[in-house]
Amino acid sequence: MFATATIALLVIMCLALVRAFRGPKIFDRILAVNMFGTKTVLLIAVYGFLTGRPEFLDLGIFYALINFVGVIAALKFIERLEFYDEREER
Amino acid sequence: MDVVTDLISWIFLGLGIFLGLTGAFGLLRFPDFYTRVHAASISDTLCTACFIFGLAFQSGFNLVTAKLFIILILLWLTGPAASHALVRAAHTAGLKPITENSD
Amino acid sequence: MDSFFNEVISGALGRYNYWVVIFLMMSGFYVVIGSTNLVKKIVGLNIFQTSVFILYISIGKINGGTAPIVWANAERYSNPLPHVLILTAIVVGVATTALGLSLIMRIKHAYNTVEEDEILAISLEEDEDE
Amino acid sequence: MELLVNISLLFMLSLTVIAVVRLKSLFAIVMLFGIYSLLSAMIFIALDAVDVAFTEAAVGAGISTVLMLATLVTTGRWEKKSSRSSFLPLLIVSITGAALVWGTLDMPEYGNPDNPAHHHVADRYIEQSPEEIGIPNMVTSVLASYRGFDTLGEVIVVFTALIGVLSLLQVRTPPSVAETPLRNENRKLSRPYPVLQVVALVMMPFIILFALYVQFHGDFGPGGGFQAGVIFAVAFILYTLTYGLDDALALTPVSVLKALAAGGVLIYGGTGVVSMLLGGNFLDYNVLSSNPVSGQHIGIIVIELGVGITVASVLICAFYAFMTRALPDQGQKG
Repeated sequence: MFATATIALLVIMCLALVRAFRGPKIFDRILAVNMFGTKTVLLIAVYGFLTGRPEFLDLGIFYALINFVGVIAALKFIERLEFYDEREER
Repeated sequence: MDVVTDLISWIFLGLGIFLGLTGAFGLLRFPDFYTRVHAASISDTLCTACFIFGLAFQSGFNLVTAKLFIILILLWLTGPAASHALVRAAHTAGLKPITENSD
Repeated sequence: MDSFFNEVISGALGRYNYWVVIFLMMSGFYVVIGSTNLVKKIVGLNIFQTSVFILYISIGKINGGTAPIVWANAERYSNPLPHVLILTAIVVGVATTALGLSLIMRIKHAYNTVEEDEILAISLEEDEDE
Repeated sequence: MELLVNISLLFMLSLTVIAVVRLKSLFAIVMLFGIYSLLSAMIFIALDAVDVAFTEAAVGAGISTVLMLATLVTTGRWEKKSSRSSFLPLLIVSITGAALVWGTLDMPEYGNPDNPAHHHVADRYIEQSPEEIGIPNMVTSVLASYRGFDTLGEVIVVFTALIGVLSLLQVRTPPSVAETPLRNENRKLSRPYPVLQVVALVMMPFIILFALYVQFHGDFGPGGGFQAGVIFAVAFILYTLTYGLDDALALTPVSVLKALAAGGVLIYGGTGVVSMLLGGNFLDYNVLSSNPVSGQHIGIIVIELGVGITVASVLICAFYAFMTRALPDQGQKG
């Protein structure tokens, strides 16, 4: 059962990664990064159960935190850049 | 007893997988940024909860469950806040949603 | 012939992650020497560095081992030595990255660009003026 | 199953790297670098290196990404089209890569317990460190006790990097007390992200509590001074991002941070000197108490504290220096 969940999470991460590559706007990428981070947290939790040693959830707590700070930082700096242009991000 | 908890956690994990995949496909297939936020953030919240509950039923009552619920609370606090900030930043930056007349 | 192929396959299974790591390392290297933007170079350097970390950690992994924290059910533990080396290397890595990035900020202040060839052109001009 | 996880993570890493090479938008590249760090941290977990995963996520996806983003604000977000041909770099990279792959053919197979890397000192660490040092986390005992010299060197490197950053970039002096009421008035008028400010305020105490837990639980689980220092720094980075640099500087003045950064190194080195005065070698914790094992306990807790203080204050201070450049007038803007 944990194996199925792990595979599903890996698929979801791949899909989020595709969105992060394709953009087109910078906000799409940040959204994809955010979702990717959330799924990484879940993957850590599920992987702990899969290997039978689920005591490393401290890492999951920390990943959730770092992911949030990363997204906030990106938004804060984008706001400052005043460089939002209609150019497609490639 | 074991069968019942296994079944419950199966149901939760299955629901979580379904919601996660829905969100990911929405993120990939929807036409513009605002609809993508909608797909990703709403499914994310419930998907996380389903996964955590499914795992919590497997671990029983111990420190691991407590940590799982800390993760859940943290993700519930940060996820919506991040989505809110993201949409607001996009709106301030002048990103227009696709409307009926825009095409 | 069959035994040769078997050997190749088992050899590849035993080394595939070294090869992926080498690919990552070389991509980082390519970014460092191939692009002219200094910030991108720093990103490339970080990618290179992180792939070296992965190489070390994969050398330390033992099949069937578990994390090197005492555990009643453990059969064997993975090798803790590479973990220690890399843990400190990561923190030193961020310190050097911070130093590099602050140098880039000063370069931007002095030359008003962070493209390597433009900086070179400007400093050549300055040399001729003297 | 573990093989599958490992392979798919490596596959995603390769995809990310290819995207980084091809993209021209530096902002997107830095975001992808954040993903790259998270993924490699996930690989470290899959390869049993939980402590390393902790540090890599903290440093790569957290601090490095934030510092790079701050740099981009001052340097611009687009990479110019390079006039250089990409043929020569590609050639050099391919030749080097081919040579390295050729080198791996002689390497022992991945994961085999009989590999030479797993013997000599590693056996001793695994078998004897729980009795000799008395703490379950072997990584911490090797880091803080067996290889204490090395770690002291690393802490000094981190401290030196702070000196370098501060000599290149100045941290802004916060506005004087006389201006403060006006500033607060301004902030009330245009509060940028009230939701984020509330969330950050709720999270701050828990992050700091978590940092303390990681600091002092490092003997028993993944964690230790380096990781806890970074988590402390993350708490203050979150505060700075949501409330502005001036408030953060009022909370943790730079002079205090500088003193703390030096103080952490002093605590570490001082432990070594104390152990010398008590008749042992430099950084020999056995003499710190009548019982060698409890001496090791005391020594490790003290030096991990020194590491944590130094790392936290160095990273916070460097971040303030970057923010001074990146967001120069945030005090007025709110």
